[in-house]
Amino acid sequence: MILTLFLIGIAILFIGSALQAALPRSVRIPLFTVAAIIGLLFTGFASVQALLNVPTAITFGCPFPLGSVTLELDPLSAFFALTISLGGIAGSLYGAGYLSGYPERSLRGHLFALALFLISMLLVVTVRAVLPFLFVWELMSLSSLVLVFFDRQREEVRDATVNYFIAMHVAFALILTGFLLLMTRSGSGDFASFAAAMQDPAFAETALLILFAGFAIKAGFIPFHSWLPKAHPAAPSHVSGLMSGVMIKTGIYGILRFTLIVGVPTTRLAVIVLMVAVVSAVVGVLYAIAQHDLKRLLAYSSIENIGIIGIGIGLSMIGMRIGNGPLILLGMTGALIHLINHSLFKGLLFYGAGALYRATHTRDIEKLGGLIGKMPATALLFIVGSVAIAGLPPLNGFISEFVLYLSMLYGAPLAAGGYGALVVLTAGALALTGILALYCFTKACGIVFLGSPRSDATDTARDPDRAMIAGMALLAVAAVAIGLYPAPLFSVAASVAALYPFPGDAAAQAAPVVTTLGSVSRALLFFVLFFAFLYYIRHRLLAKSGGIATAATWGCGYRHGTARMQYTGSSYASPLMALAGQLLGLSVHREAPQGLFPARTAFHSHPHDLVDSYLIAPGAKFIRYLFSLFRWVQSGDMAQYILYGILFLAAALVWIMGGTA
Amino acid sequence: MTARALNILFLLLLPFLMIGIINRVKALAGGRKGFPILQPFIDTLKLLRKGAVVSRVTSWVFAVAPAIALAATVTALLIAPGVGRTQVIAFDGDIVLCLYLLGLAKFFQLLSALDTGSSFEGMGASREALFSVVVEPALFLFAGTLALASGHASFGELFTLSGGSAWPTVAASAGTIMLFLTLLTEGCRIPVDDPNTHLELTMIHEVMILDNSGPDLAFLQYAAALKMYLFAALIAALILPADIPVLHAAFALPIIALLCAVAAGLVESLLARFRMSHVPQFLFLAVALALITLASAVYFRGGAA
Amino acid sequence: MDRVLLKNRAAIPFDDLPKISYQAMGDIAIGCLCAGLRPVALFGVPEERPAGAVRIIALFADDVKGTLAVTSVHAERGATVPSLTPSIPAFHLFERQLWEEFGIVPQDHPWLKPVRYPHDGHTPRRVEEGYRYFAMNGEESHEVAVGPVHAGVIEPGHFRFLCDGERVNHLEIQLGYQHRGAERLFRTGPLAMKSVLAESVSGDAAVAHATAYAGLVEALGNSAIPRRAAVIRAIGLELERAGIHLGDLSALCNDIGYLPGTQLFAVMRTDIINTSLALCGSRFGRGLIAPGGVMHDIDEKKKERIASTVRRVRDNAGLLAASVFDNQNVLARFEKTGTVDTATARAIGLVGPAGRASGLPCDIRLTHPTDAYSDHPLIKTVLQNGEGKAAISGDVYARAFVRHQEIQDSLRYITELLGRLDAVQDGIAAPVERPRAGMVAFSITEGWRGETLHAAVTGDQGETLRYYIKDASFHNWFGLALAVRENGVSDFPLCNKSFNLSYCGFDL
Amino acid sequence: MVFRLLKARWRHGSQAVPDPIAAQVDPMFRGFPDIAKEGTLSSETVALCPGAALSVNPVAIDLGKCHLCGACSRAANSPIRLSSRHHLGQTKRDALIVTAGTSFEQYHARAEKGRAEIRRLFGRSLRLRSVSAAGCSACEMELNATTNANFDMLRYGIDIVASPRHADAVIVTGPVSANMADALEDTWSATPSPKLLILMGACAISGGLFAASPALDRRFLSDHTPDIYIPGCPPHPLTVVNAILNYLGRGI
Repeated sequence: MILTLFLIGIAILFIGSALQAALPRSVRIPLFTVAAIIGLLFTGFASVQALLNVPTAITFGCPFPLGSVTLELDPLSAFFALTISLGGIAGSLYGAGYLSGYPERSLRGHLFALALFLISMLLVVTVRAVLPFLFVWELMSLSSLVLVFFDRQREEVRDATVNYFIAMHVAFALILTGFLLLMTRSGSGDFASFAAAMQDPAFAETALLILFAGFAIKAGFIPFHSWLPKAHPAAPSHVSGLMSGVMIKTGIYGILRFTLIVGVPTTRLAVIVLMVAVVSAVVGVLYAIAQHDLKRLLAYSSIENIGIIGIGIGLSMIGMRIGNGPLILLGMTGALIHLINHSLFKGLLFYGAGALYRATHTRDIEKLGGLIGKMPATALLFIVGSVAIAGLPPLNGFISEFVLYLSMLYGAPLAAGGYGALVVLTAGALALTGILALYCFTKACGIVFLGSPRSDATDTARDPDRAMIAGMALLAVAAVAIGLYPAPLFSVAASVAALYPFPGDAAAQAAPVVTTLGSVSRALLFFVLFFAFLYYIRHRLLAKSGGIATAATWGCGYRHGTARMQYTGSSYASPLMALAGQLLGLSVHREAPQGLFPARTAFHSHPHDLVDSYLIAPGAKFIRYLFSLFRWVQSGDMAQYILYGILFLAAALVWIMGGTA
Repeated sequence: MTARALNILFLLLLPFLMIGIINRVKALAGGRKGFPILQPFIDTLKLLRKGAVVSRVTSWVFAVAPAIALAATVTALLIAPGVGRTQVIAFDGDIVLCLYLLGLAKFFQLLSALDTGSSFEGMGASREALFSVVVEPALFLFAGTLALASGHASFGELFTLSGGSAWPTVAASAGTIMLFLTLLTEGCRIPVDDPNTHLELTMIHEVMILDNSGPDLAFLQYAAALKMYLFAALIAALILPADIPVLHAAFALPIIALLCAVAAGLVESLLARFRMSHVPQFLFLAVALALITLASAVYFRGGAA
Repeated sequence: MDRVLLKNRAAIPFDDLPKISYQAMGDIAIGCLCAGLRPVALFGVPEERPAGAVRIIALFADDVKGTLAVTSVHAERGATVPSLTPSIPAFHLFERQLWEEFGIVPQDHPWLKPVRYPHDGHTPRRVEEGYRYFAMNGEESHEVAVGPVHAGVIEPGHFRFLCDGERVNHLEIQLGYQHRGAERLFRTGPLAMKSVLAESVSGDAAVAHATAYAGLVEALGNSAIPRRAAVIRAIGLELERAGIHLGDLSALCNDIGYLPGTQLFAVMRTDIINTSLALCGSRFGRGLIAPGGVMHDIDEKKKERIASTVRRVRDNAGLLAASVFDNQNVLARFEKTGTVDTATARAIGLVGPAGRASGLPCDIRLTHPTDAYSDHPLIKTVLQNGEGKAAISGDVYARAFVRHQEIQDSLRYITELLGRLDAVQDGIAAPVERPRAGMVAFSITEGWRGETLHAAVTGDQGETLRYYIKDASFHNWFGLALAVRENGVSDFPLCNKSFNLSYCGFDL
Repeated sequence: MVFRLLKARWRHGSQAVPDPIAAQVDPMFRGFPDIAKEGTLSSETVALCPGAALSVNPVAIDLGKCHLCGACSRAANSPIRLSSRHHLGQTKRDALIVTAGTSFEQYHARAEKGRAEIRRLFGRSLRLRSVSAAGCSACEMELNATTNANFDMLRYGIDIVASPRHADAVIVTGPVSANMADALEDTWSATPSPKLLILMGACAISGGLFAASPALDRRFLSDHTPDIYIPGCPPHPLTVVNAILNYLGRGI
């Protein structure tokens, strides 16, 4: 019954996208948005039902290549389907407002691709066999490719799309090899059959490593992340919100699905996952701080949050290895909660960046400033998103990090020797990531929205229209709600985490944490009330005493202050860059003043991505060199091509003749 | 229950008393009279009855930030272990909420500094942000180590050091030095920052509140004093013996807090400030101490099953 | 003859000045530089005969032979002359001052900007109007504007830093906020009655300016002062020098937050300036010096009081300075901060302790001694720093160490002068003749900050046509702007206090 | 190294002037002018005064313009003699005019206290923001000296702060040059109310030597009535401390 609802949702989405192509331009966007929201409501409702009740499966026949396809909504799939639906609803609502800003575009293809994109993601998390999984996975990649290619007139977008295309297909190749390797043992393409294949730990480890590499490219862990900071800024904001908030989670889904299948992972795999996650978290946020482009900053902060989710998964893997209850349950629950939290506040931040781009037509934060006066709603929502992403109470970001810390605090004493230290070091790394995220988003909010305008790009800025604000407000309200009342989300995530091998009764382990979260909510409520009380006192005091006068910011009595006398983004980050500059490949071009009466002095800095410049670029250069060796083959002379044909036939003939003899 | 009431009483009295004592120690070291010890209380009462001047450039962030900073710091203090390590609000993992509430206070103080659009406040904000990047992980590493050793997860029990081996002395000494360094950094004392310097290019915390006036200034100064008292209370929780009766603890906590103030005063009377670029290296000492505690915890625990 | 040689505190007839072209004066200047002379003054005198004409007077000092060389140039207001600054950077501020006061445009001067916005200048303007600041390319760098009203209790001036993060790329200093039109007031009323005004030119160097002013009036009237008055003037000057240097060391320690140094040096300063109070009724030595001699004698009781204080402070200061300059914590902040190397210092013409800390041998008390300094020459000791080297590294450490050195020298010299008091019993004041007509006179004193010059040109009835004051800060402000480059912006207050320059002495 | 520091500190001892209110200044100090009741002033003596503070019938000295340089007291058969009494602060401009025969006690009694609620607010905690509007740095150094080890007005809760936002009073030194007029105006408007205006030194009160100079712009002082006047050139730190303490009702 539940899956029928799920399929109905998908059908509505598909029909809506098909119909909109036929209708006139004016009706197209509203119709698509309504269809999308209703469809996603259906799938969301279905996944909530699946989470609360027993998981159900449905199998139906398909035309030639796929054979029989089984869709199953077990708690893990349902949780991801719920995330996709929520992100999709906000995204399409915001997308409606954003796309209406492009009257000259026909949008037929774009909306159809958007629908396909959502549908393919929903299917990726529900199919249970190799062939349909690969088919739907490829459909997701291709549809997102079309979406990223929206601003095709910009050269930067075309490069990013090609880069994205290649990265997705390297991932596809890795996943394919992983599946083929597993199918050699299991015989059939069904995921359930892989469990048997994975009894031999060594074989399971190599297969999982390959699959993990493929899914990591999609998720954006550090060594594999190079496409993400190029593709997300290039895509239109509603697409980058969806990609960053939802699509990269399918990579996490792949890792979780196969961790579930394999049962207890080997120690080495668990440590690798944890290390990659820690590196992604810390280095990701360091790169984010160094950026001048707002959307690249948000893209790198997505890598950081994926790293935090990875830390949760890594901890639970290690827990499974050493039979440590809290690590398994709370680690996985923290990761899942952070997954849904991140899709909320990252979507919110990207939509905010989109509204900013729409208003100022620039993404360089050094050109912005003082926008809180002209765009109050966007500013408020962006600050709410920043508080959430920095993991600060009373918003949802804190809840997931709190659960992760709980898993470490409970898990460390139970972990033997080296593992205990590893868990504590991970706690330190998570704290470092949290404080760096605070540093990064005070920079983003402070430089973009506060102070006074740094260039005339902000003159025509004003708040976006209602649909975009509604999309963002929906996410902000969700973030505040989860932050203040996390218990329901926690219990849902705990039920999903209970799927994993747990030494004892998972529910018994999760119950005390719900009461702890209750006391967290009470403490935060006290904080909010005490803040309101203090603000009220401040208001009363100022009313009674000298009152509030306005004057210029205290600039030492100098009347000719300019906007240049404000701190800039790179100056705000420079003390940290002095410490971590080499790690970030920060190239600084500085002309020191020459002589007693200098004519010119200048300063420019640009953060390079070390992985790009030392891993991807040399590889690409080598491949290009390799192919250039065979350029002579393409002489362009028809006679030469015919000659190749003849030579081939002759060789084939000789080979067959040899064969028969 | 009385311990909780005492906690709240100390919350109100001790922070400003600590600042008064630091000023008095510095005055005695300089052979002068200096401020009366209760001067911070008097200043705060005066500031609450004064008007305010707000810059035209600022937005609601500037108006809201002081109240948020004080509310967050007070809530964090209610979570922190007080008299005899009892806490007003206690639950498993409360140390995380306490430190992240301080993070929330810092977030809005940084935003409020950037809101005024003055290069002085931007300078103060970027320095303050950098120092907390080094100090915060050290605190969490230390908390994790205590959890590893004690098996508990609530603030009060975490800081109860027990066990036969040399572990409690190592943890107590390394922890005290680290917390004292954090007290000097977060409380904006020399050698990191000089609170009563009159040079806006060298200040850190002072310059961030250059534009706040009246009640806002009172809130922010009280929040800064509270933070300093928090780390003094943590030192007290670390040092005091595990099974100290509440009555003794009721006297021990203020004495230790005031001793911390005297120590901070003496440090300020003898040391000059570090060059701004060298302060991070000084703060890495805190991280190193946390790592030493972790290593000794693993060593002494012998790796329980 | 293209120049006239004369001694310090001497007057010569205005008409004896040779008249040469501006370019010729430039060649002389280059010649002088090679011979070790340095430019000391360059100012315009409005002439009546061809209305609107200006006579530019240039003064050079020969530190080896102890003589001054003066020449003059005839120019029209608003004329354009080839700028000397590209070849001799020390002229850069003089030429800006000439352009501002008389509109004489120096051709391709690299930094032609207003100096002090005088109300009676060529184009009178309020400060901050029309001042184009040197700017930095790149949006990532920012500017820090430390405006007229500073955080501490100090005079107003605007400092514009071009920074990337914490590093200072360039500092531009714009002054003029303290301009009160002091030179104009010297011209109104009898010249001999201006000692209170002379003390108010720069309050922290009251005795130095009063001595230079009194010497100028005596030179114009060609009258001498009793030798006892000369000794008391020298004692007053050295007391001021020691007091201010102790105050600067205290302030330097305060800027790095080193409490012992701050408090202990400050109390020693109070001891010294209370001795000045006992000597002449003012902590800053105001009312001690007037044309013709001094206003307060030193009787036995005052002599004993000064001697005991000087002995105690000299001992305590030596002990504290030894411990401060040995403290690693303090040295880490002082050394390699705000460095001005010897070549740059000579190019821009640093004077006083700042110049000596960069290795320049400029001290008027030794090179152009007058009054007590010529009768009883000062012997300066060259103290070695920790590593046994003379402290001429040109950084904050060198400037602090030079101050410590000069405190010890001044206090020892005061003790010697007190010993000579019994030998000179010829009274403390002599009558002052009216200034002679048509004369030009220069009077240079070594104030605690460096050479302090007062010059005057008298008309044909003895009235003052032009009164020119040049405080040592006029040379050293540009030194501070150079010293701060490549340093952390948080080290600027330390460099600023190590120079401790006068704003009102520059703005007049 | 530490041993030398401790030795220096030991010799330093405690330097605070025990009671700044009752403390006496060195007799050489030129303070309050005692004018003989029936004395007369010749026109040459009047011309001697650099600040044009002397006036005839009745013989009087305007302490707002007087630089206490003592030139008039040294003139031939002058009725004026400068005592070393240093409590010269006043709250009204015309209270500064000392006519012949006025004793120091009468002059000092004229100094009124601040309004009751101002004294209650700032009685034990007053923060000064110094603005040097073309002061020759003598007043600035004396104002700095009020917070040093000797005079130490911190003991009364009075201190000097960096930002006008934190200040309760603006203390002006120097004759307010035209180039500093705007900055003084901005500093005043940047200070939260209730706030006081204090003028320190003859230049600030009346323009002093530079009163006639066209380079000044004293319009700010005509728009705002100062609360405390501290005469002298420069005023002794004890004069400054006691003037403020009298205003706050804590002096003698």
